[in-house]
Parts: sequence; C-alpha cells; structure tokens
Amino acid sequence: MILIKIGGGAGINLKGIAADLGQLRAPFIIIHGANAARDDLAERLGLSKRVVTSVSGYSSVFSDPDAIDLLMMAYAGLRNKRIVELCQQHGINAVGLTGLDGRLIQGRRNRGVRVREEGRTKIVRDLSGKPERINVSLLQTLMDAGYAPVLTVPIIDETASAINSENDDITALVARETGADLVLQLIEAPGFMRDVRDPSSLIPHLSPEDISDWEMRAEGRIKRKLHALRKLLESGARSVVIADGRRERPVLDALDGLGTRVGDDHSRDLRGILRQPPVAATTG
Amino acid sequence: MILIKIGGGAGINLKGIAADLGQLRAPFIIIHGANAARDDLAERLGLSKRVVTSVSGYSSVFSDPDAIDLLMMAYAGLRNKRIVELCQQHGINAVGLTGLDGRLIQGRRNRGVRVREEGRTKIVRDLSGKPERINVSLLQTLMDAGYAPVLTVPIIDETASAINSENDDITALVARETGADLVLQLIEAPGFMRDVRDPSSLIPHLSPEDISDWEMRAEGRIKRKLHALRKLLESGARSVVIADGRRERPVLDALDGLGTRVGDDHSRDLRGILRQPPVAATTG
Amino acid sequence: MIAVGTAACPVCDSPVSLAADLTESEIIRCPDCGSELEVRSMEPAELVEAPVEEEDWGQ
Amino acid sequence: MIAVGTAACPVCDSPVSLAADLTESEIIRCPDCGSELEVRSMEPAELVEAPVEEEDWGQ
Repeated sequence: MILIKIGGGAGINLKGIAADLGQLRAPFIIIHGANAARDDLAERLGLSKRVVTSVSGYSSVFSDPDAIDLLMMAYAGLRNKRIVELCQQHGINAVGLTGLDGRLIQGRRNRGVRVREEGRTKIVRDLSGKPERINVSLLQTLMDAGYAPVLTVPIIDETASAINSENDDITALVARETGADLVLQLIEAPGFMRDVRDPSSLIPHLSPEDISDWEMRAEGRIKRKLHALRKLLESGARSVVIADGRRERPVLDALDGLGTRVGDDHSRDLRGILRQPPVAATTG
Repeated sequence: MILIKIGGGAGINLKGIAADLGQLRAPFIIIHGANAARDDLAERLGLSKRVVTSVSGYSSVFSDPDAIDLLMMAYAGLRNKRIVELCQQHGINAVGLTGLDGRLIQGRRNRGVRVREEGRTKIVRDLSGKPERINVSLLQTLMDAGYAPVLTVPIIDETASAINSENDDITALVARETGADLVLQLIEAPGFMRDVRDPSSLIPHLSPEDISDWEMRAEGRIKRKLHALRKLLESGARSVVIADGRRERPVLDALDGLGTRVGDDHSRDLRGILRQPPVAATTG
Repeated sequence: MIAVGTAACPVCDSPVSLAADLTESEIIRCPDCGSELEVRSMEPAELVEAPVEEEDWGQ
Repeated sequence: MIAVGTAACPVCDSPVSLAADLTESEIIRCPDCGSELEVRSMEPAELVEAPVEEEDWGQ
C-alpha cells in the first residue's frame, strides 16, 4: 500500500498528481494539507493567524475555534473535495474524509505547552493535539471495496471535539498502523534541500543519521519537519521519497528517482512495481 | 431506515437534533443544507449570489465555479464537519460525505435552462443539475459497519465534475433508492404553513391531493419545495414529517406528533418504534 | 431589424439573419422551419438547436 | 515584588505569594518544594501543577 502526502502549497500540481495516481496498480491513501488555501481564506475573511513557538523551538499555528472553522472550510471542504473531484476525473474512486469521520484519526488534546510571550513563560492551551490511533478497519473496508481514501485534518480528540494536528505526525501514524510500503511526500521543492534558496542543494539520499544531525541544528517548523521525518522512518515504511509536487508528472518522476530518497533502502527501483497502463475508470 | 433532512438555516438546533438522534435505535442517514452558512461566507468574501428564475417560475441560485467553491467550504466543510462532530459527541459514529465521495450521488448537468433576463429569453448553463443515481452499496457498507452517513452537496455529474443540486431532489432520490421508511424534514418553521407569517396557520396533515393543489398556485422556491415534496411521497416512504428544527428536542417532538404529517398514513404512532434509552457510544 | 449577418439553421439549413443586438446564448426561432435555436456564438455566428430541459433544474 | 495575595501550592500546600503583574496561565515555581505551578486564575487566586507536555505538539 502506498501513502501519498500532498503538501498544501498553491504551486502543487494536483491535476498532474491525480493523472499519475490513476496509473498506479497498488492501492493508495492520500493525506493532504491546505495551508495556502487556509491562509488565503483567513486573509479574505480578515482573520489573523497567531503562531506560537514553544520554549524548545517548536513553532505552530494557535488553533482557536475560528481556526478550526477555517480548517473545516479550507482543508476538509475546498481542498479535500477538489482533490476528490480530480481523482474521480482520472478513474480513481476517491472518498474524502477527516479524522472526525468515523473517528478515523483519534488524538489527545495537548494539556498545555510552554511558550515565551512578552517575557513570560505561559501555558498555552488550544484546539490542537497529537494523533494517537487510526480507525484502520474503516480504511480497510473502503479500500477493499475499491475506494481511495483522501484524508485531512481536523482529527477527533478524547472529548469527541475537532482539533488541529500536524499532517506529518498523522502521516507517520497512518504509515505505521496501515503498514505502508512506500511513503511519497510531494512538496513545493525539488526534495530535501541543504539550502531552500539554492536549487542545486538537493540532497539525493538522507540516512537516518543525517536526519538526526540536521534535527539538532534546525529550529521552528524545519525542526518539526525533521522530527516527523525521523518518526516516519521508525514507522517501518520500506521507502520514503520526498519529491517535487509542482512538476508535470510529479508521482511518475518521483518513482523514476527524482527527489530525495530517505532511509537506507535508496537503491530500490520503484518504477517497475508501480507503473501501469492507464487504469480503466472504476465506476461507483 | 430513517432519513433525516436538516435545513440549512442559522436557527436550526443542531445540538438538540444530535442529542435526539443519539437515542434512536433504527439506523439513519442525515442529509443537510447550509444556505445560511454559505450566504454568510459569500457576504464576508464579497461574493454576490445570482438567482435566476426559469420561464415557468422556478428560481434557483446560479452556480458558477465560485459558487461551487462556496458549497465545498460551507456545506461539505464547515456545516458537514460540525454536524459530524456533534454526532460523535452524542454517541453517533457519523461519516460525512458529499455526492463526489465514492460517486455517492451521481447526476446529470443541466443542458441549459431558459430564463428571462433583460427582456430576452436566454439559455443559462451553470454547474448544477439533477441527481439520478445513488451509490447505495457504499451507504450500505458504512451502515452495516455501524456508521451514520451525513450527506450534502456537491454531487458528481457525468463528466465527474462537482455540481450543485437541490437537496430536496437528493432527499427524494435517496429515500427511494434506500427504501427509507420514514423521512423527517427539520426546517425553520413549525411545519407546513398556510401563511409563513402566521404561526397559527400550521397544517397538521397534507394529503397528496393537497400538495398538487398547492403546487398549482405557488411560485419560485415554494413551487420547487412542493414539487420535491410530491416526489418524496412518490418515493414510497411510509411516513413523511415536516417539523420544527429549532425546538429543544426537535426529533423527539416530531415523533410525538408535532409538525405536519404528509401523505395518507398520518395516524401511525412513530414514538414507540423509535424511542430508546441512550445508545452506548459506539467506538470506531 | 439591422442584420449583421446570417447563420445556417442547424435543422433545415436555411439562412437565418441575426439582429445586431443579439447576444450569446439567446434563443431565436428559425423563420422557415420554426425550430427554437440558440445563439452559440456571434463571431463567427453559430446557431445550435436550443436544448429542451425539464423545468425544475439545479438548486 | 508587590504581592497581591497568596495561594496554596497544590503539591506541598505551603502559601505562595502572587506578584501583582502575574497573568493567567503563567508559570511560577513554588519557593518551598520547587514544583512548577500554573496560575489557573487570579480572582480567586488558584494554582495547579503545570502540565508536562511532550514538546512538539499540534500543527
């Protein structure tokens, strides 16, 4: 089973991704973000985004009730259904779901995190938390019946409330609990870059040791990303690829070897296993 | 099986509805609107709503791509997931879906309808159409596994594109194809009113003949509503109830006999069949 | 009526003269066969048979 | 430090004096047992043990 994480940037070529996925034989699950759509909507609605940074350098969006409404409109609504629509137009019988639906992604609301604000150390509680369990039987039921799950936030917490959560953590958890063989992360960059501003600084292979080194030196959101990448490796996925989601054929190019191969198993030829003549449109 | 249609008005008591539904023993499907949420969002985004009236008196919202984005944000996103959240908080393992997901509600885009604009008769084509088929096996698979489907627009057309459609038509089609025994429509009024401005003009019983008479004399949106109500009766549902979705206990009051009973079978006692001690929270 | 051109009727093929103030997607009737036609485009002028749709369409 | 009142430390029960400019959800340390405490509310003054959360929490 393949897990495809589609970044939430405006430059991601969703149509190209859907066209490529239509050619895969192996079943797959999509997890996607929508930060660009959310930021655009927040701006048009005049809602400001508060980012808080924990005392040890992790920064993230403060999720108040307005922010959860935005998640529901931008992630669960607009982005999720446009991806489902594109999949349907390429012979993929997609079903879009959030972590709330069927208690698909169950998590725990954060007890309170220490942040530095105005020279004080404060506990910040909001509507966000960590994913802990996946309703794998719902995913299995859908995939056995020929559907492709397309997942996004919000997730559901212990009080059955909608909370925000980091898509990278969700990806690692889904990978582990579904035993994904390949995890493909499509982002708005050629792959993992030593220096995001320098296109030639692409790193073709990243071993687990590399990741831990980088994590020590990084800060804020990059630190989060590396932390999640390490956990993704620990999830047991045989191959992890980070590739450019803006290309004409993002998925096929990634399987051809473009982008960054993460983990020890970077020589594996992914093309043969997955490339297939176009799959006939599956009817509902 | 019970089909519950929840109106999209701001005054609907979603929490009360979820609490009541948590006490039902029979499986049910929810279909909901979100016109208030959509209008609010459209206004905040500065998007104007164009209403067109066909030459024979049917008026409806003109669905351009912006309008479909709004549907996805307000109906499929905000309203759908807030209803799913409330259901989960009352022991109902809800799964929110649009007609796109799993090709659940398949329709045909309208070929072009004649409207009068600026003294001319013109053909108007937009992203809307009529629902024609339901993917009943997906609904059955989910309900057999203990989930409660929560459905809304958009639906999917013959080119696998997202289109708008009238919730009343969808309700009639789902009722017919799933063989619903009871259809409960929860609206922002005590029931079917002779005169919406006169609270005492509630009509307790509406026979099929009454409906046809009313339909002759009505215009615009009311004409649509009556047309859809007639088709709902033709769908074979044994009991159809229109009741007030703003009450403290909207569903239980409706089963107690409040509101309007539609069709010939208005003496049936709905309370005994359905009232149950609170159902234990079903886990995912 | 100041005609700006003509287009063939898709049903009976006879020429239909198009008024200057005609707009796209407007409905006109062929003077010969009486069919209801839709102005698909003005430049170039193109007429198609007007679709017949059941009245109560989308929301 | 101008104290505006005291509240009992939830861990060792000794009185902890609260500075005037203290704000809700701020973290302070009990001078006696050294536990990290959170100011749950100022009126009435209430202290609870500060939760310990794994660092990389929600998005």
